Amino acid sequence: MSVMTVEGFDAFYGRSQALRGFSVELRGGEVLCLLGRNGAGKTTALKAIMGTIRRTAGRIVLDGRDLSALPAYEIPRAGIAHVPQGRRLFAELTVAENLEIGLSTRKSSRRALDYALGLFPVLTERMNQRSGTLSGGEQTMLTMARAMCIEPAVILLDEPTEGLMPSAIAGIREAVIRLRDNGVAVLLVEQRVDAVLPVADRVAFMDHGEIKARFTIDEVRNDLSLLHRYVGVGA
Amino acid sequence: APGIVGRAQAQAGDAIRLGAPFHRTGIGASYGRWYERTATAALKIINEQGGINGLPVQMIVEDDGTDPKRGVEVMEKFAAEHKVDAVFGHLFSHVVAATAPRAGELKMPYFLCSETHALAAGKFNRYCFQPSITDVKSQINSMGGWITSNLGKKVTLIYPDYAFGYDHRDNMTAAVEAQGGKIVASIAIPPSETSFTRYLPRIPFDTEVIYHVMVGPAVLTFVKELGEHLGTKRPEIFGFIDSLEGVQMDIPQLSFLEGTYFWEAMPRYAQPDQTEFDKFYRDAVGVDATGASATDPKDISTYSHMFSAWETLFAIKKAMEISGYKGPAQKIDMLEAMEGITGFEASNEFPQGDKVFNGKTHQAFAHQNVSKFGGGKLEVVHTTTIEESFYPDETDYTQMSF
Amino acid sequence: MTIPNKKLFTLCLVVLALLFMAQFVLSNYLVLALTRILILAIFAMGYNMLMGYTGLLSLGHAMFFAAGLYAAGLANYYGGVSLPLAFVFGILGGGVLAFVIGLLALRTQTVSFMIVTLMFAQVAYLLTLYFSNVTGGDQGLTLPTASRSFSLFGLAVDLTSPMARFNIALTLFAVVLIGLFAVTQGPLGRLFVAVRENINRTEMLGFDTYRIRLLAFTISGAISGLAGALYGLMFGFIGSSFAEFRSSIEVLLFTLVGGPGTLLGPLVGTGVMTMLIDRLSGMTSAYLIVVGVLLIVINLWFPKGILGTIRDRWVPWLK
Amino acid sequence: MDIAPYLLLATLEGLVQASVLMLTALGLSLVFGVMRVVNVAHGEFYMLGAVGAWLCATLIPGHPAISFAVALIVAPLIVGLLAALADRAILQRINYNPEATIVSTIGISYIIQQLTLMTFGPDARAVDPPFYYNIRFPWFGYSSYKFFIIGVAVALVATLWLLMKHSKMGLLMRATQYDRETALNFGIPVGRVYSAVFAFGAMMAAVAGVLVVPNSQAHYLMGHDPLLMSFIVVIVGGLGSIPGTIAAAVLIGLSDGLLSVFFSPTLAKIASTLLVALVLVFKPQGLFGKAGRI
Amino acid sequence: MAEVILLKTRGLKRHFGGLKAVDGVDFTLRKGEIRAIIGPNGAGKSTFVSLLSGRIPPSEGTVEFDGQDVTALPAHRRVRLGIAYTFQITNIYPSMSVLENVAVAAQSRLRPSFLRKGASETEIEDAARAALAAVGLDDRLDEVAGVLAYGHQRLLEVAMGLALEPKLLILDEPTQGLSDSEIANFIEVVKRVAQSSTVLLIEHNMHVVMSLADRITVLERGRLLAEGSPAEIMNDKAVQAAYLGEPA
Ligand SMILES: Nc1ncnc2c1ncn2[C@@H]1O[C@H](COP(=O)(O)OP(=O)(O)OP(=O)(O)O)[C@@H](O)[C@H]1O
Ligand SMILES: Nc1ncnc2c1ncn2[C@@H]1O[C@H](COP(=O)(O)OP(=O)(O)OP(=O)(O)O)[C@@H](O)[C@H]1O
Ligand SMILES: [Mg+2]
Ligand SMILES: [Mg+2]
Repeated sequence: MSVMTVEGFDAFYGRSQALRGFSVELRGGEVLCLLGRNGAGKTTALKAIMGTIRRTAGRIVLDGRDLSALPAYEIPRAGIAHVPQGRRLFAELTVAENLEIGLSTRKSSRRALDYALGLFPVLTERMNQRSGTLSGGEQTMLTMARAMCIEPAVILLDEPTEGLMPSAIAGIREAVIRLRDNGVAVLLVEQRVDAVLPVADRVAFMDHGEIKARFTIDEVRNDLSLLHRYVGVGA
Repeated sequence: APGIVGRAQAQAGDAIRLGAPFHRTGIGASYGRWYERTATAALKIINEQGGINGLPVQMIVEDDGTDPKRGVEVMEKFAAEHKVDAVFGHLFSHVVAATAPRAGELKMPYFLCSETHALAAGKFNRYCFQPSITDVKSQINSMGGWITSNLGKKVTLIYPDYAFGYDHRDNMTAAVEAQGGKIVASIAIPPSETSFTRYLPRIPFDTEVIYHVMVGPAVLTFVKELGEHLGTKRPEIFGFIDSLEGVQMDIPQLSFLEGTYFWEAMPRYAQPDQTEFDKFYRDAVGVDATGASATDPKDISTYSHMFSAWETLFAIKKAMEISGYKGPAQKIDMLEAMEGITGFEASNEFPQGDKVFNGKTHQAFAHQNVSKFGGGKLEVVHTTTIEESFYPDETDYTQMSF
Repeated sequence: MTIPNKKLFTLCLVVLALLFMAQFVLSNYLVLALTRILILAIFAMGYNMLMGYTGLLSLGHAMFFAAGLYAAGLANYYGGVSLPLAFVFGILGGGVLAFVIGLLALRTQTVSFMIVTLMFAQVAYLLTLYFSNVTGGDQGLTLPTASRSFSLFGLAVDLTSPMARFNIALTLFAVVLIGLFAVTQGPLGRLFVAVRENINRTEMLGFDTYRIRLLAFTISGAISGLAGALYGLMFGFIGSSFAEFRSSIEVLLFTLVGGPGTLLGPLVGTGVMTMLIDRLSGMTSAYLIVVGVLLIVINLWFPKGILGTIRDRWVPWLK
Repeated sequence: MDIAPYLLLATLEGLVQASVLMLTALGLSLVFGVMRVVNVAHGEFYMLGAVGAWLCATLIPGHPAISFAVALIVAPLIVGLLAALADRAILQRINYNPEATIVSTIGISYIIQQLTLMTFGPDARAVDPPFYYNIRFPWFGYSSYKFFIIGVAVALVATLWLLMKHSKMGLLMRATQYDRETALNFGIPVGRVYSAVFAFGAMMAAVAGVLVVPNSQAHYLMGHDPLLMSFIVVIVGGLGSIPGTIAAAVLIGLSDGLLSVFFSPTLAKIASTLLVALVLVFKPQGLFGKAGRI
Repeated sequence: MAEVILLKTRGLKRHFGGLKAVDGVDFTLRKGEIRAIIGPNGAGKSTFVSLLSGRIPPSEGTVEFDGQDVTALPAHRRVRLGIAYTFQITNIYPSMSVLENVAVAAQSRLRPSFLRKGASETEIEDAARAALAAVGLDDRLDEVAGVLAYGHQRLLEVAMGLALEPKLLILDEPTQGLSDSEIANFIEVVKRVAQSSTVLLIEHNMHVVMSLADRITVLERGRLLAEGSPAEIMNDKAVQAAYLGEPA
């Protein structure tokens, strides 16, 4: 039974179409990975789900509840969290305040916070630092942690491993697995195939605002030339 | 109202068109509104009496925003677009100062309803006239003697810190000293000031008379704070009505003014010896015996100044009639006729009273009034002679070319 | 030398030609109004160079206009300096003042810059009042008609003649327009825009942004001074109301309405706003309401100013 | 008169002025801080507060304290409503583009001014203070109402400070100020927060307007100066810093009053303006900039 | 190539409040090499290179470049001397076109003074085009930079660095946000650049580091942890513990 169903999203920047009939379906406890070249429209797709860019067509349903007509700020309240690309923190606020905003979205309990901090213990040492002055990696962890404070049913991750050191990437991977095991549906945008393969259950390839193909992870593992065909990397 | 057109149909010869740049907006707006009302009433009478030289008179009103720059533009608009025969109605002296030179260049007869001394001082040109209201220099001159001999010889001056204020400072200082008095303090208050209390301690304790002349929307605050500051033991106070022009006087904040004196060009409250001219004028404009609008007792007119709009129209009429004016071709004749006028009789046309007109300086001289505030109204206690306001000519415009 | 952005250059020439033709077509009054618009548009162009291209929003540009006005006016009034020379004084007055103020004010950025310029301008305004025995304060000084004509290279010019005035204004407008074209469409203009868009980046590309901004500020001040001098000498009145905050806001408004960062925007903005007020004030006494509503409406349709929005939507070379 | 009472008076007056400035400036600062737009119509909201107080005084019979109390509540509410409306109808549509907002708010201020001129008229109107008691110092008299102004301003500012510092609302407002889109992603209804902030800023100005009017008068052009002054106060204080804003308001309120002890008033104004400008030049973040964000 | 020292730091420190972001680093860079700096997140890598470029003033220590002490020089002067810096967090001119973005950089190199007659517009644009072609953005010259996808903005950032034709090119995580195919292309670009300039590269992507770096420097908590050839570093136990997380 799917948690989130997205159907037929269209979106435009000015006159150029950035999304064409974008559709995905996510089950709880599953990681769907969205792959595609730079400019394929992955970020745009996530924003369209969050409602922060206007879509001209399409439907979104979460847990049987139709969210299509809701204003953007209702989407996270319904339980979809977003970790944006490029670490968009509230730069002038402290780490603690950033997390508090996450908690306030759905009035989550402190447990959510403890859980998030458990995954990224560095943050506990930085609670009162202005988040804009964190190192790049620390910022990524904070955005992840902040999103988890929502206690979401679905989490959208836009290139979360970007700029992380190898051991931290492992940490994120672990975090994703923990989320999945807790029944959260994860939509993961990634560029780096090696980062994806170990966690993904399914893979969708995107190009020119459209999903061109979908595979299960086993299909990809069995035929690595698929990767070459869709994102241009040698296996 | 009939006779007022928004936009002129520029056909010379079918009517006499007068441009009226009034201060409809900006800091002069409370004057401008009443100038317009007064001029409209006068115009109605003129047209009912058959216009000027058989031609109907039209008035084209433009707003100058009490802004010198816009004042000039409006003057150009009157000349080039509306093609008026003359322009009248400016009050604020900085607007006049900016506009006058353009009037000269455009060869446009320009009748000021201001009190500026710049005209009589020779700073403008032959096209500018001030046929009704007396300039500030003679107003002060004629007051100085009365103040020193009736109120006291040690005078503190309070005035705005710009040109209008300096006119008062300089002329009053001269007038007081000529009478053997002394200026004990001279307090200039910056424009744009909205609170005055902190300037008031500069008033020396030995002051016998405070002379104040403030303008602008904050004057009421000024007067009120003066009262709070001085309390009951206070020197005599003499002010120019400009400080309270257009302001309701019988309000609690002003009760301390009881027993103080004001200069008025034309008494706001109908006096026991009210002339029939004043009565006629009040009725025509729609002002009651207290100087308020006949329809709204809280709406106070700028009574001491606005008669100039009325009288100026009749002065223009007189000059046009003398010269048989029919159109712009006779502009020079009309101006020369104006210069030839020596004065006006008190009449419905000149309700403020009789005047002497000086054709050389283009300036009119009139009686001035000292009024005492009591029981929520002003009562005239002294009226000067016209001669008291004279001073030697400072220029002779008739020597200039047109 | 090759001319960059030829389309825009052609458009500028066409506009100048049209303006020249205007004096034969328009009524006397409109020619007068256009004269005034041209001078104020020069002021707005100077302002736009700073605000539109370099991204420095000054709230005190009235002081440079006034500096030109007073430098030229006082030199003529007291010193009897001939008009062309007085005019040069005006340009220098604006430029030098801008240089000095720029040295200080440019230590600040964004809003602090707005406020610092605003306050320096307030000081300048108060100074014109404080020294009113020289400046005439708010009543100002009127230049005598006698000193309003001059001869240059044997050519007698009478500044009280409307045609002479219009053509002088147009000539100077053309000079400034072409000058600004050269500046803004070339490498220097690119640097100005770079400073506007991302000052840190520009610094890290090897440019001394303080000097670039100071240069822009000084040029802008000199052009504003030019406009002020021209205004004062042409219309024969110099008064402190030109130094008021209102004038600074006015030029900002002209620029914003026309389209900041577009070469012709200031002309459009000045023309639209001036004519709007001029026409409306004759029709209704509530014209300010209409102007207010129109400002809002213009804004809804043209959030980046008239030409700015046209540039962004349709005509990218219009910059 | 010797110098001591003079200084006392200049200080008292400076404090009254500072109190009013503090209120208008904090309103402006709030709007600027959260929405990053300069609200040129802020002075008009202040003026509407004053005009509202006058209207209440004319319409409501009885003791002036009654109408004053009513005005203190009703006028800001109406002004706030008006501001929220303007935000919805105009600012939201131009997406708070900073430059377009300047033009639009200039438009709004024209409209408000002209409408006020047409209905309320061009004259300055006085309103009775809610109580009247003249405190006599040995050298001069002083209106007790002015102390009341100081008191109310201090109370309001303290409340605001507590709200911004410690309430959830304050946190959310500050979040929207840094990143709209991310704020949306955390369920913050940015549109509503903006309208609320804009309205609240206007209400602060209106309260200030109501407070001053028994002291000075209501006039349709009265908004000009407070706009400039509060703008200056906000920046000199350090953007978004409440303590900074208070310090700047007091500095600016006091400086020209005290300087005018030694110079002619206009010269004192010149000197104090220059002084404050130089503070900014050499401390571009303002007095309490950076470190002391709300 | 002879072993010429291009850049040298002595006891370089930078503190933020109590935090020692860079804590006494002595570092030498030879002309012509490609040097990678790696280290855990928050180790102070970005701060360190910001000190080199002059973006942040050091608390203590000196920086010497090309035989000259540049510690006191402002950033823009250092750029003129040949230190180019790309930001870790994308920092471009968002509303200018892609070409214009790089033209500003090209102009910095071609036209050091406004007064002297410098290069013509055409030369500037050609230089900009060449730099854009090198990173593969030459099909997007007229697009507005701010609306490019994130990965393309990163490439633009690199192109601006290239257009300066610097002696030392500092790249702070240039491949962040690039897709695998673009990374392959990027590695080629850097190899080409390295023929004429020295490259200092901060990277977390070990694949990139291994393909490019001649030597690797490891920073941890603001201090030098190790330095050596790629092979040495990969086998360093301390590095594995602090950074890689597992044996490579
Ligand atoms: N604000 C915008 N205005 C106009 N076009 C945009 C805007 N944002 C993105 N685009 C364009 O839309 C397309 C899709 O962009 P998007 O950011 O969704 O790509 P992406 O797949 O996330 O790429 P990357 O992997 O580089 O982050 C790109 O061509 C981009 O240039
Ligand atoms: N302006 C600042 N104020 C306070 N602390 C800062 C500031 N800049 C950086 N820091 C801190 O200094 C440390 C080093 O930061 P830096 O950005 O140099 O790390 P980094 O090695 O580049 O990390 P990453 O690989 O994640 O980008 C971090 O802990 C960061 O929080
Ligand atoms: Mg993306
Ligand atoms: Mg870093």
